Amino acid sequence: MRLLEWEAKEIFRDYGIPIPNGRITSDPMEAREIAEEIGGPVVVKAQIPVGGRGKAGGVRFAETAEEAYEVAKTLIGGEVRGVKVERVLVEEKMDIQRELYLGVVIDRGSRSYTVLATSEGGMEIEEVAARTPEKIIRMTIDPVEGFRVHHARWMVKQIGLIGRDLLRGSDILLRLYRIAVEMDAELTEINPLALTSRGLIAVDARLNIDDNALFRHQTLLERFGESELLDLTEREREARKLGLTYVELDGDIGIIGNGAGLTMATLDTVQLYGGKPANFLDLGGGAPADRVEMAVSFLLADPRVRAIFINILGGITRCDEVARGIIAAREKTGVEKPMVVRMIGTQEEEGRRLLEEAGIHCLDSMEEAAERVVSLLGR
Amino acid sequence: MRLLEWEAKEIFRDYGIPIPNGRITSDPMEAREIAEEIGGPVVVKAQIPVGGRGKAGGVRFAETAEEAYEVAKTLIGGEVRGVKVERVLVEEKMDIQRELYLGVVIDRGSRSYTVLATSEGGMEIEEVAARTPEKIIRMTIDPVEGFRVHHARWMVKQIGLIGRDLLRGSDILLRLYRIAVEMDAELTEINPLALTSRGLIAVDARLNIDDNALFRHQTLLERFGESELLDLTEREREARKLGLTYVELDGDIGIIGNGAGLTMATLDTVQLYGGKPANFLDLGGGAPADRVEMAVSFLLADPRVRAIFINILGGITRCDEVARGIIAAREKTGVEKPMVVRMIGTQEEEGRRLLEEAGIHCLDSMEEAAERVVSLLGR
Amino acid sequence: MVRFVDAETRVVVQGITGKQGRFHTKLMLEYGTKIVAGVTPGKGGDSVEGVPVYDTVAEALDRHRIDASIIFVPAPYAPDAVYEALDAGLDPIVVITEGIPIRDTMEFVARARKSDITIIGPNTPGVIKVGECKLGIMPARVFTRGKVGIISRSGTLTYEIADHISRIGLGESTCVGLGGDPITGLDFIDALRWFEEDPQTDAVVLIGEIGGDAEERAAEFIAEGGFTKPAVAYIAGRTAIPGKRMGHAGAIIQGERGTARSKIEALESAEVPVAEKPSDVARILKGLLS
Amino acid sequence: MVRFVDAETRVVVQGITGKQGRFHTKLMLEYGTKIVAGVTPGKGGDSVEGVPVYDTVAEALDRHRIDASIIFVPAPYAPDAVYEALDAGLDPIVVITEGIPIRDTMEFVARARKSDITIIGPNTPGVIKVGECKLGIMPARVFTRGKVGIISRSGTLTYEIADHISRIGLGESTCVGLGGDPITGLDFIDALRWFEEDPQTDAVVLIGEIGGDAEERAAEFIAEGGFTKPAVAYIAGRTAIPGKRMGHAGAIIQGERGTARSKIEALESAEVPVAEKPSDVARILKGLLS
Repeated sequence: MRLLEWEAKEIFRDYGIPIPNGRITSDPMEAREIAEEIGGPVVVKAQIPVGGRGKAGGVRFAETAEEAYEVAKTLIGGEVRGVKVERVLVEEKMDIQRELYLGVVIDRGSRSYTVLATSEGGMEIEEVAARTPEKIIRMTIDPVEGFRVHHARWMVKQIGLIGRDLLRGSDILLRLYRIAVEMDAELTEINPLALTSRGLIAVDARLNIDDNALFRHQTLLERFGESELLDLTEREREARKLGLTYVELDGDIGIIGNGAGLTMATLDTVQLYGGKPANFLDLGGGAPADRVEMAVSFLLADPRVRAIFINILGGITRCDEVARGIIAAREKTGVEKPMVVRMIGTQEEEGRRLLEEAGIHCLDSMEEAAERVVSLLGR
Repeated sequence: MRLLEWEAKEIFRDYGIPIPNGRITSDPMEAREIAEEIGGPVVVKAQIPVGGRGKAGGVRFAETAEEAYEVAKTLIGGEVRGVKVERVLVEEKMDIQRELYLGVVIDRGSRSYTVLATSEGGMEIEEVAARTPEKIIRMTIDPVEGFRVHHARWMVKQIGLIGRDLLRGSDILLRLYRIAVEMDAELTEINPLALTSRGLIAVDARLNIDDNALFRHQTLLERFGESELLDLTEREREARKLGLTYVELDGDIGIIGNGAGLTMATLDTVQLYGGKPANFLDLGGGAPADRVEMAVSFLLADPRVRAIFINILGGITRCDEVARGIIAAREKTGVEKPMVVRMIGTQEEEGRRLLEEAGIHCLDSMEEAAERVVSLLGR
Repeated sequence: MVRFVDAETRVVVQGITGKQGRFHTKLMLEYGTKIVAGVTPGKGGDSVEGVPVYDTVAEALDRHRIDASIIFVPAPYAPDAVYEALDAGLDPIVVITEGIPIRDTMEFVARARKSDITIIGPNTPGVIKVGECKLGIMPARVFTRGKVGIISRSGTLTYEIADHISRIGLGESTCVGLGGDPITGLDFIDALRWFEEDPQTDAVVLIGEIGGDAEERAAEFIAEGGFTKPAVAYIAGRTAIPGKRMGHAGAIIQGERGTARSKIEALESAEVPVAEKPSDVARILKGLLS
Repeated sequence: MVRFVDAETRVVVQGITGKQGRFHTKLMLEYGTKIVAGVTPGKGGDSVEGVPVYDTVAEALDRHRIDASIIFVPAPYAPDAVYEALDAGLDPIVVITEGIPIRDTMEFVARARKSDITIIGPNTPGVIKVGECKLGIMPARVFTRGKVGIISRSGTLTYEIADHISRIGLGESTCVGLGGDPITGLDFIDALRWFEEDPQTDAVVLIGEIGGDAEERAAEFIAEGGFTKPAVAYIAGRTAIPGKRMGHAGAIIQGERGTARSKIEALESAEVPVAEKPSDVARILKGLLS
């Protein structure tokens, strides 16, 4: 779950990390009011779940409340980087003396949290890593030992904070780590952390939560659940409601597989033969007939999909259940689209028999099937 | 900070440990109302900070609401084990099938929490330890590794819980451990944990909080701060307000020392020579004159105190400051009581000079001084 | 050092009374796996497929000699089960469960490493020593005894490729699923080290997918001479788009990291041939081994 | 193994810029203790009594060889300071701070034990090797160089008894305060083991007080032959009443546990004479050593 800037900032504030004064709104009039309350230059920031907002014009400054209104009016309802802007965050403009970066990420290699800090704030950390890797201070955290205040102090000292700022900076970094752990974050970032006349302030915030951990963050879902859907397409939102593991792609061949790896390999193979997959749809393990039916019906209803390729390797998944699901989908939707089924494994014979009876031919080899579905569309 | 039963139970309930239905009251009429709400036999329990309540008549059963009123009326305002009863807890009477014990204590030897469980609930754990030590299941917890649910399951299995009760019991034990850790408890106890038709219920609860940790449990002090004073004498409460480390004893020689060990040794030595200390009063390290003055004045004002013995070994504590404090106390209170001062160490000469000028003779040896103060009272 | 399984491995099934636990206990027993005990708290005294069920691993250990554990416990409780197995010193511990929070996995994996215990998974199909011991949920049918080891981040894709390897007459020695999560106990390098020493393995197949840099690190390990037997790779997700999770929690391209291209390039520069299609893997292997 | 101090021990003072830190840094320097650095976060670059101050122990270690630490940091932050010293491998770590929550102490003591680092305290006057190194807040004046070791749960009572031992002409070798808290890093047994091996110590004084069973355990250790040199004890709190905390957090009789009587009986049955009055200790020692 990727939180929006304002959502992440609310959590940062709950954890005592200083953030700029400001508020979220979907109404340009309210944007003016917020700017008036702030009473000085403000920044109006589009709340969208994609990076690179600034360069794409999603972050604008306004000297007056009237200007804030105008900017908000332009942004709200418009598009930034292809995403519709529903809300903007109106915040006081900070007098930034220096821009730093603090982050906590999950490092797959060391299987642990890694805390990052650099004096080069304001740009993407990947960019810093590419340009001036020596300026990134990095600490791998033993999950059993944890991250302690003296580690934080050592790190922020390295990025140039001294005196009171050293104490404040290490305090912020420690809180950031606590957020990462307690909120099950995959990514927790302050970029930039601005050194201002008012001290250190988190000017931008990122917080991505591990979806597998959402069961212990129910209040998070209640507070911010809706924005989680912002970076999904219409069709992906629908699929999510149905509980399908679905990713929309831009081709015309509907793909269903069982298992993430096999389904990805199916997409790859179709493409290798010159086809264009319309989607990724993984049935998972042991899907019963009704789930298969739901998945097939979902693709049958997609007007972009001109043919369907179903690739099943039956282990826990039973081929007869898959066959029943396919047949039911065709019958109930009444939609006829060319369909290629490759199906081997558990209950293979029964499954094949059912499909043959319904006039659907079954193949053994996934490569052969991929070739077939591509040729059906005349490529 | 030793919480009362009802206070401990509130915390237990916050942590999801099942407790009987009931409420606290200082009004017999309300006790009747609570009993009516409960609508069945109740138990009325005096809320006092001392053990052995039951045998002393502080826990009474009532079949009807009227009876509950009568019992509450007897208890409230009365005394149990020498302590005035201000409030009672009125609770539903449970149908107890078995009484178990669960506890988390601090074990000084292993320097860690020790979790205890026994099937012999309802009596003091020390009694069980004396009678049937083999029935106590004990687990020392590595503070770094923690206490996990499978440890809890193993323990409650040993005390005879199976099936659903095993799951519930281990869940309760795990929560009890969490209370111990998160609340900085010195002692956390459910005794008895009753097996009833409604499952496992914490019928009595004990929770003592480490005073040194109270700085991180401010809400606890706000919720329950007043009852903390219940087991102090009037004089001890007054001393606490003044910030003095004072324990009231039943003799007539007022004692002031610096350092806990030296002050205790002073009491012991006075007693060895046949004297009876009226108190323990430790100035701590480096007490300035005004603190000494406050301590001396406090004893001068105590009518039980017939003589004062001040025993100072100056390290961080300066003898001249002590002397100034003593003199100021005598002058300002205008109270004259026989006073023996033993004082050596930092700034000893100046301190002695000041005292001699004020007509107070100073001794070198604490034993000699102890003998002197006892003989002053004609023993 | 990594530990896998063989005909002597004695196993406890944690979460044996659940639907999955029951089903796979039956299949594993049919395969010949020595399942000597099951654990489900609160169900002590029951039995599943003739296997006695205990409330705790400690009690099971009082009655049986046990080496390894396989865990079918739902995600919120699975970490507790892992700690119980760790405390009992069981090795390896196979965590089938999908959906465990990453933080929990990081923590129990760290503890396991301190105790030098192998955790396979989470979100893994398990490990099989073909013809001797199946500690997992993979369909037995696709495997035949042979000389090829498989290390994979994907379940069904493993079966797909193993099926080809079996059909072509090579067969498999040991096959292990690393698991589809971003953090797993075992990684390619750990497994490669084991296969390097395994006398029954002549060549290894690495089945990777998008997300993370486990394949790149494996390639580096091979390039540095850490693994010297013939190796062939397949990487799924060439067509995946950045930022989208492709089924597995771990299968996501973040920014420019974790792409199939990066993995393929790394492997090829380590002189590991990368198959274009799953069926090519067996063919390439055949060429390498003949 | 326990580690104490001597003329070679190089020390960092954590919390050096506070009132107590400054004051005792001066006194320790006067005694001859080799204080090479101080640490106060946010005050890097300052100096105290000519000792350079750093923001972190790590920075101090970059510039100086440091063996041991003494901590004057207020209770809420003291555990952090201990972890910093532990991470730096400093040994011993003397924790002067009073009022640290027991849970924090249990945790850092457990970590120290895993790293085999000696923690003296908390709530201790520290440790002194007479004439060589004073790592603590004890008044130097009462100590003269000699052959008696002191292990004590009480500060001022130690000075009282040391003063007698000095006056009577025996003098002290090393004196260590265990600390007045219920849980301390060092206990009597740890210290007895060290004194048993210390060639400069001919006899040991144990100064105990009510609360806990550290004295009983020490008595058992002595009875079992763990300590073979002459020993004399003094126990404060014969007149204390149950349930009341006598000054120290650790000085409390709980139920029937932790009484002076129990400790005295245990020591006497281990053939350790227990003095009735502080001044008797030196006299009994004199008898034992002549």
